[in-house]
Amino acid sequence: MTPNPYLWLVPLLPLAGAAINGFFGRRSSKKAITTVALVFCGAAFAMALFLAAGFSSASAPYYCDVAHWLRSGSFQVDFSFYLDQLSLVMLLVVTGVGFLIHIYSVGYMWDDDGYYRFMSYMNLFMFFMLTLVLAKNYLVMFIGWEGVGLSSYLLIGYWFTKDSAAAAGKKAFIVNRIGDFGFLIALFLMIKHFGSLDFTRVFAAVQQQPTETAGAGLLTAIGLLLMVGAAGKSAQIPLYVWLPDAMEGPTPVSALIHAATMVTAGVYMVARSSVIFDRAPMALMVVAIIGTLTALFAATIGIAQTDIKKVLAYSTISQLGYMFMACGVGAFSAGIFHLMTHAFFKGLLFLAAGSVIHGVGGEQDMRKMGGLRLYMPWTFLTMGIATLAIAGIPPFAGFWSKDEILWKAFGASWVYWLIGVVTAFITSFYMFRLMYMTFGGDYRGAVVQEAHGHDAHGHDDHGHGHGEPHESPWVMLGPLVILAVLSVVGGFVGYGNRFEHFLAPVFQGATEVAQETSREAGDSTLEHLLMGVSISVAGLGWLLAYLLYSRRPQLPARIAASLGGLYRAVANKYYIDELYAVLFVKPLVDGSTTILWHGVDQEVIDATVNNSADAARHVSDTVRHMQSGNLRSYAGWVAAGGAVVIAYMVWMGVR
Amino acid sequence: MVPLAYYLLLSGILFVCGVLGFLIKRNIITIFMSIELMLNGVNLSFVAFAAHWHALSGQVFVFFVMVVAAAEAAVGLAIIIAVYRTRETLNVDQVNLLKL
Amino acid sequence: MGSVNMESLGPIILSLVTFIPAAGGLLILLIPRRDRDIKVFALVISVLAFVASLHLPVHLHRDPNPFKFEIDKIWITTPNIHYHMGIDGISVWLVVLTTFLTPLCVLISWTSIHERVKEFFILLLILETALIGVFTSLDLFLFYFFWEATLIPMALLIGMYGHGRRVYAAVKYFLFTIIGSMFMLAAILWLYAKTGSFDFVVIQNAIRSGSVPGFETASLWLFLGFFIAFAVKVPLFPLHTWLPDAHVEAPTAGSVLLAGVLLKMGTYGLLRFDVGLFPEQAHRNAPWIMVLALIGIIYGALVSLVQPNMKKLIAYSSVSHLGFVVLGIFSFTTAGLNGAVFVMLAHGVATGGLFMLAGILYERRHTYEIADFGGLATPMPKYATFFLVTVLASIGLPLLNGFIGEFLVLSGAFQARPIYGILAATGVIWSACYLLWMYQRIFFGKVTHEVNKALPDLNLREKAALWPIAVAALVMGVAPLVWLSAIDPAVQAALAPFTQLASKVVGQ
Amino acid sequence: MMMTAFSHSLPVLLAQVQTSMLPQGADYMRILPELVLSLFGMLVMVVDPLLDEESSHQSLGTIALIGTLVALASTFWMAQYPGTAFWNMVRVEGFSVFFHFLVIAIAAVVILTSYEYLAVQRIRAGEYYGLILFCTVGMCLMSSAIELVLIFIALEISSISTYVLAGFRRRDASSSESSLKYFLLGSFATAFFLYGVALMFGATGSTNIDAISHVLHSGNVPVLAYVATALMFVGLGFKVASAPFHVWTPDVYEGAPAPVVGLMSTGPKAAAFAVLLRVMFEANAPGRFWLIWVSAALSMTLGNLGALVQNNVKRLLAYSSIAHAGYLLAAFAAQPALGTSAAMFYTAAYAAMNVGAFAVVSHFANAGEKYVTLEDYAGLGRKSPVLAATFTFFLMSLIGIPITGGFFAKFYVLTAALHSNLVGLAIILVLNSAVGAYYYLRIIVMMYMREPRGEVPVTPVPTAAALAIAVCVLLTLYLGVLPGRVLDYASQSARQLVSDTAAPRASSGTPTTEP
Amino acid sequence: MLHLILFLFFGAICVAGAINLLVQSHPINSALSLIVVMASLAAEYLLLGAEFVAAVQVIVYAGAIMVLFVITIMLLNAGAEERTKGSRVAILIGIPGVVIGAVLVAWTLIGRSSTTQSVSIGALWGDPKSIARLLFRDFLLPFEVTSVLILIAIMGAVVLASRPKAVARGARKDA
Repeated sequence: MTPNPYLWLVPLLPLAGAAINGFFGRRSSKKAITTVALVFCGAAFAMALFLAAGFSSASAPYYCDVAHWLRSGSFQVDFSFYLDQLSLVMLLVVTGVGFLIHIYSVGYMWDDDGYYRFMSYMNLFMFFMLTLVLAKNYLVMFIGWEGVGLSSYLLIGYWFTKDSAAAAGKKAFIVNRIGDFGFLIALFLMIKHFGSLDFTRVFAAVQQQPTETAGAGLLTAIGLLLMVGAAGKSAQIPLYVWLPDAMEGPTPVSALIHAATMVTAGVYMVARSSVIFDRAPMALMVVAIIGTLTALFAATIGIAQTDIKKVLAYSTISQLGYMFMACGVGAFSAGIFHLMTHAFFKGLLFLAAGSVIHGVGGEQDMRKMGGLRLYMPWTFLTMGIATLAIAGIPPFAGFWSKDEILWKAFGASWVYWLIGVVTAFITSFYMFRLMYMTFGGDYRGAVVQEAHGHDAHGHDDHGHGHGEPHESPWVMLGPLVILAVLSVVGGFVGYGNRFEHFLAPVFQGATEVAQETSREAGDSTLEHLLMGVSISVAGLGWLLAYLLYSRRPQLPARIAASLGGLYRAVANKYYIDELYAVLFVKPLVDGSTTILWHGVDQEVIDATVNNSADAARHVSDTVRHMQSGNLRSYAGWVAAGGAVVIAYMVWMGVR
Repeated sequence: MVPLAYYLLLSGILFVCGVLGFLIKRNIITIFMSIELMLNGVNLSFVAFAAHWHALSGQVFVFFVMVVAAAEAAVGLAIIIAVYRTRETLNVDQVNLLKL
Repeated sequence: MGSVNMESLGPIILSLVTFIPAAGGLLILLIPRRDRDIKVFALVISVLAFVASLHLPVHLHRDPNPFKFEIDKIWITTPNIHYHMGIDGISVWLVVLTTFLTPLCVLISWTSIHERVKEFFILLLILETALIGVFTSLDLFLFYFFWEATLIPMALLIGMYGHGRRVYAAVKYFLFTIIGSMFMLAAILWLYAKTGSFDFVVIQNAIRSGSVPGFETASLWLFLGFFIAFAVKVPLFPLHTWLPDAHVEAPTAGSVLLAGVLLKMGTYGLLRFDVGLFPEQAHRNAPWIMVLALIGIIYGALVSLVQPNMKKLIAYSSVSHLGFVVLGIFSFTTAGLNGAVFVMLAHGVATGGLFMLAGILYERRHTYEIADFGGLATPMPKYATFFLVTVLASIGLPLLNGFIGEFLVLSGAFQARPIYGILAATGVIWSACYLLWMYQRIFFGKVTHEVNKALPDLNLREKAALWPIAVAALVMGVAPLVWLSAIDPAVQAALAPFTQLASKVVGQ
Repeated sequence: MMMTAFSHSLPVLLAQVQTSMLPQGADYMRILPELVLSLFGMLVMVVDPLLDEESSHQSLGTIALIGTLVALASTFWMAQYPGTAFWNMVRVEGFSVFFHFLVIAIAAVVILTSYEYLAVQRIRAGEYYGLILFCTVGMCLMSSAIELVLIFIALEISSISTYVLAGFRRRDASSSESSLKYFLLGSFATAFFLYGVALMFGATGSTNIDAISHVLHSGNVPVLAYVATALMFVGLGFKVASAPFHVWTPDVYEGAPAPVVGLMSTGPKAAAFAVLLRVMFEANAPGRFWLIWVSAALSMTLGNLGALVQNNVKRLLAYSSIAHAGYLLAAFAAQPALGTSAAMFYTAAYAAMNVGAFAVVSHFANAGEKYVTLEDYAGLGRKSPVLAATFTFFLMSLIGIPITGGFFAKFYVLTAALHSNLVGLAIILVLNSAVGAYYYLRIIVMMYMREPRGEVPVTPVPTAAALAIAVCVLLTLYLGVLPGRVLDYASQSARQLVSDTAAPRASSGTPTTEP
Repeated sequence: MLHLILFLFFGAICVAGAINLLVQSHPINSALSLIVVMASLAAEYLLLGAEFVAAVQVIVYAGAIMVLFVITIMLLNAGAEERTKGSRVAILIGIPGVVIGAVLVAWTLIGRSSTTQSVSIGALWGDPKSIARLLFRDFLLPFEVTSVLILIAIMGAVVLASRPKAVARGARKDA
């Protein structure tokens, strides 16, 4: 443990940028806003590079205690930061990709009214994401965790006048909160049993515990609950529903938050808690199963989507599933590796998609695109690279990381591997489908458009009413190109298990497990064989996409028609949203209204109160009628009362 | 020799007659007379007990009660006259403006 | 402030803080009916009280006694009533919360109250004194006196300056609370009859040393007597139905003080008196009380979810939040109690802020119906921002004040009874649901009503009232230690009997 | 015992005549307030025909007021001469001084509130003030008399004058009806009381409280004494308006002139309570506990329930006075010393707030008592803030909100009850005060939360009435903030009273039988 | 024996008078019955030896009070009373109450040993001097206070019975 006094600066720089833009942005020029946003974000990136330069595995982890945060009895939480190999990787990815997307945003959002707001939110997001990544204890991590949720909420609902955007933002926040609920309970378990939330202390305590092989115990519970949190943040089954809707946000947001960084926080958190998961095999298995299922499930939905961003969104979910699968089989470093490469190529995909949307004037429906390779060659080129990367075509980045995962998965169980491979095939298919639909063939969109005629995405391209598609400015293409380069070369960091070795100190326990499994799994021949399989399924996917969407573009519709209900189910995302609405939302709202509010509150409690008041009034009325106004009646009461009194007293006297 | 209880009983009967009169009579003046009857009953008790205790004070009490009764009669009849002026009736059942 | 000065202030500062507002209120009586003068004067007085009250936390640590700034004078000899005041780490912040919110209430009422202005501010200031008095009294009688003294001004504020069914609401509020407090009075008098004292410390010692005759049999009833009074005030399910009505009809300042401080009287009372005097009963009855608190948390949230009226929604959310406080108190864990006290403060700031914001909107549109709004973020961006910050604080976002308390409470409850902690933690989800939904319906989307398009954004006065809320929410979230370091020792002291109880249970 | 004096031989008697045939100066000192009040009453009567009827209101009222003030002063003087006077007829002690002071003060305030009322209603001032002064004489005597016959006569003085006062609005049918009802039922009840006195005389051979107390203390209490107590309780219960003998109250209060109601709901009631205290505690009436317990519980419940739906403020306050009689009776069920002091304090506090409330009501009622319904009070807070505020204050006191005398009154009663382990009664009391809060609140709600009705005029409060209201506010406040002195005095005199019971004084000439 | 016969005789007249008071519907008849009761009571007083009381009874009661009653009846020209059914309470609750109370009181009066002792006829131990001594010494205060009572009665009677004249006096201030 080495103190490093600069760590806290990394998250704080973007916060300063956010604050300046938030408070003064409204009255500042766009140039000034841009400068502030980029300088502070860039400074964070520079800091990260500086930290990386000085990083040495020997003296890691670094830490930095800034201040006490809260204390209750012996329980204490500090604002403290922590840098080890894992957080370094995350730090670089977040600041790097984040900075690139910031630059891109300048071009993309320049004409938007709320430009300052957007930049401020982006910086705020950087702050929270970096806090999450650099946290030294779970509670500071939770700050980031919730904070990125907030930023995500703000950014998804950025175009708040659009009802769908506002609803999507809220949905994202609430679904994330469900995950946070699990996270919180996990924290409470740690507090209860370990008395601390500090990583080092918790992990030290956990390491005292035996591995819970026999059944579910404390660590399994913690692990599962953490996984609930991770599933919320990283859009895994069953909490993935918010991510596709989150595409309502501006595209840079989708790239940054909903592809490259925030959604991977769950993976990061699971990897960070590897010590816990190691001793809870059952929890680990659940992670793997959820990851695998999500990967396949989301991929199938991706096939039938026509919205370019929705395809990418389901793709993201699917890829996140891969990462969880990796973590689930104990290959944390493989998961993180994929996380990194995914950040490059998925960020690139989104940015390129944004460029496309920007270029065609806000249109997101791929059926109205086509032939864009001619109009926007740079976008086509970079997006092509990203597609190759995600499809797992060697030597692009995605191939290496995905292959690593599949290999490790095979070591755990062939089922994971098989599903992984199928998913890889589907991935390749829908990604190339996207490419062909967007860039192949002829342009199918309406060439002449009203300047402001596209209501649905009115803000996306404010002031960009064009006759025909056009290439984006260089401020946007620049980041695309850089990311494309990274998507090409990014995979080589993992060459020869270098990445794994680098992270090894973090996953000490875990790597042992993984190595064991790989040793069991056999020799490198098998590894190469499996590699060949995955390459070939990727190729097959490409081929199929080529056949269906380039050679015989009328075929998909016919297939869809012949599949009937199945296709409709897939196209409608298996009606999961509707199912949730029927199962949870509607009963909750209706139940609260009719049973709790009108029922219990008004009909039972208030009615009881009012009825007793009425009853009192009724009795009062009866009492009133003692006062008939008739003198003789009054005398009657007096006489009768006197008789009672006398009777009592006589009884008392005789007794 | 008459037992004291006889006198007391007589006084009790008078008192009860007074109470009953109050309850059943409708004419205000008669009701007032019933009260006088009750007081008379009490007076008899006083005198009887005075005889029993050989205490003359019991007789003095009767004197005071009579004075009070006289005062009450004066005021009471004045009130009855006042009521009759405003209501034109002596039926107690019809004097029931104030109720509930 | 020099230390010499401080020494001389010591014994009277509490009385000063308590009675400055009421004295100011009486002075207002003498001011001629010029509304502006009255408002300015009320503002000055309330700010003065706030400044004076800041002395308390600043110098709190100097006093080694469990109760600081103690003053104990004989008020009435028979019965043995003392003017006994003192604060500890718990009450000090509630006092400051009161003095903090009152100037904001004055600001927020500046233009919304335009008739019977004089009476309004007199009532407000008297109410402030009564509220502070509740938190500073250490004599049960004095406590009861201030407790009741809050009743009439608040009922009048609701009934005179409220809207719609204000009379019904005021009467309901009044009756609910007075019926509850009558039971407390009976319990207080029983204690007095048996111990010959109203002094909290004396009675506490007498109970602890077991020198109160007949206490064993009566303690449950005494506990319940206090409990009913406090539970009505909190309000705990199912005694909560007065709250939504009172809030909806109350004027903004009334709502702010009602939610911000008045409800805390209940939870403070539970902590100081119910738990402080009858630890064993509290311990024994904790399970069902915690269940009620849990019901309150979830039920309040769910009902809140479907409210069409902004204020009613916030009101039910108070039911939910106060459920956390009760849960924390009856978890009898350090974290739970710390959290409970912190939630009280945080809720005071956040919900007070929400009511202020609702009031600002009401002033412009004269409605609280959520359906009458929509898309307000376009005409009123600053307002929307303040609203969002307050909503987030209320939701319990880390780094804002709501989180700290909620986290500690939940952690405490979880330590005590995991299942309760888990159920209560669902409140985290619910609060996001109802508040964000409300926020969406009010601010997002297109402006649906023509009138709303021209709504003016916040003016300087309103901003002046809202900034302190926002800053407080942030500072409390980032640096909760300022508060917790005072609260923690007091909480530890309050918990002392329970550690003994626990060991007793273990010993058995 | 003095009755036994008659068995002495004549010479001895004659010797006694020589020495004590005439009352001494101190004897007169011990009835000084009564003398002063009677003299001023006669003065009013004498001056009345000399004055023009228009102008007589003010001057006669002032004479009466001076009379009460002088009487108040003479009460202090009287207090310097503790002891019995007129051959054991009256006794000056803390208890009687307390009630003297109380009833005379009530009379003074009521006189102040009557100034305006008489002028507006054209009521004959001479008889009015004279009757009030004489009524006060009766009330004073009730509190100091220790002889049942004198108590009876004093009771009749105060009763008959209030019967007449109730009928003073002679043009109004309801006033004379009120008078008639009060008179007939009052006489009816008095007859019961008198029968009780007779039976008590029969049972103990004496009508002197001390003597009775002594007999009853000696054990072996005859059944007759129980019946006597029952009958006396009927009579006194009627006077203090406790259930089930309360039925007359609302009708009479509604019809009687408002200031008179202020008087009769406090003064004669306080005096009757004093008598009840003497009979119950000092005379040590047997078997009183459950009697009082039930009556107290019944009174407060019926009173409060009856008041809930009333729309006439006077009638509402009548029911409220029944309820308060119930609260007060609860003190009687407690231990003697505690209960007596609590009851004494209660009468004082109740007097202060209720006279004040009726002062407001009688001012607001205006000519012909037109404005007495709840609706008429709508918006009073806007039209006349001060009047409304003071009325609110009195109502708060009646509810029992702290810093008012009403709070401490209820408080002491509750304390006394709990001290005596009367938990059940205490709970009934508590519940009742909660219910009671509702109807007082209705008035407050009307005044502050309803829009004013245009046609109800609010005349400016004349000085006298303002003074009266101010005095009541101050007294209520004083009793609410610094109740210590009054309570100390009350508990001191209560202890005296009760210890007398425990050990009959040596002056009665009989050896103590108590161990 | 003579004593008993006399007692029973006058007692019977007394009770008969009382019952007649209740039965008669015209107030004047009731008043006359009451006079009968009073007269026979005076006789009973004499039997008990209370001659002073007997005398006062005749003078004050029969002489003064009853005259007042009769005059009032005449003045108001009261007729026979109407048999209105005004009060169920008085009949259903009051009368049973009275009966029960009466029985209980009677039972206590008879059943006690202290009251069964006999009194002798006309014992005449109350000589005027003793009575005067009581009245003007021991009961001086009540005696004097009675004057206040009578004063009040006079005032009250004057106020209430006099015809209100203010109505004719023109408009009131507030009108």
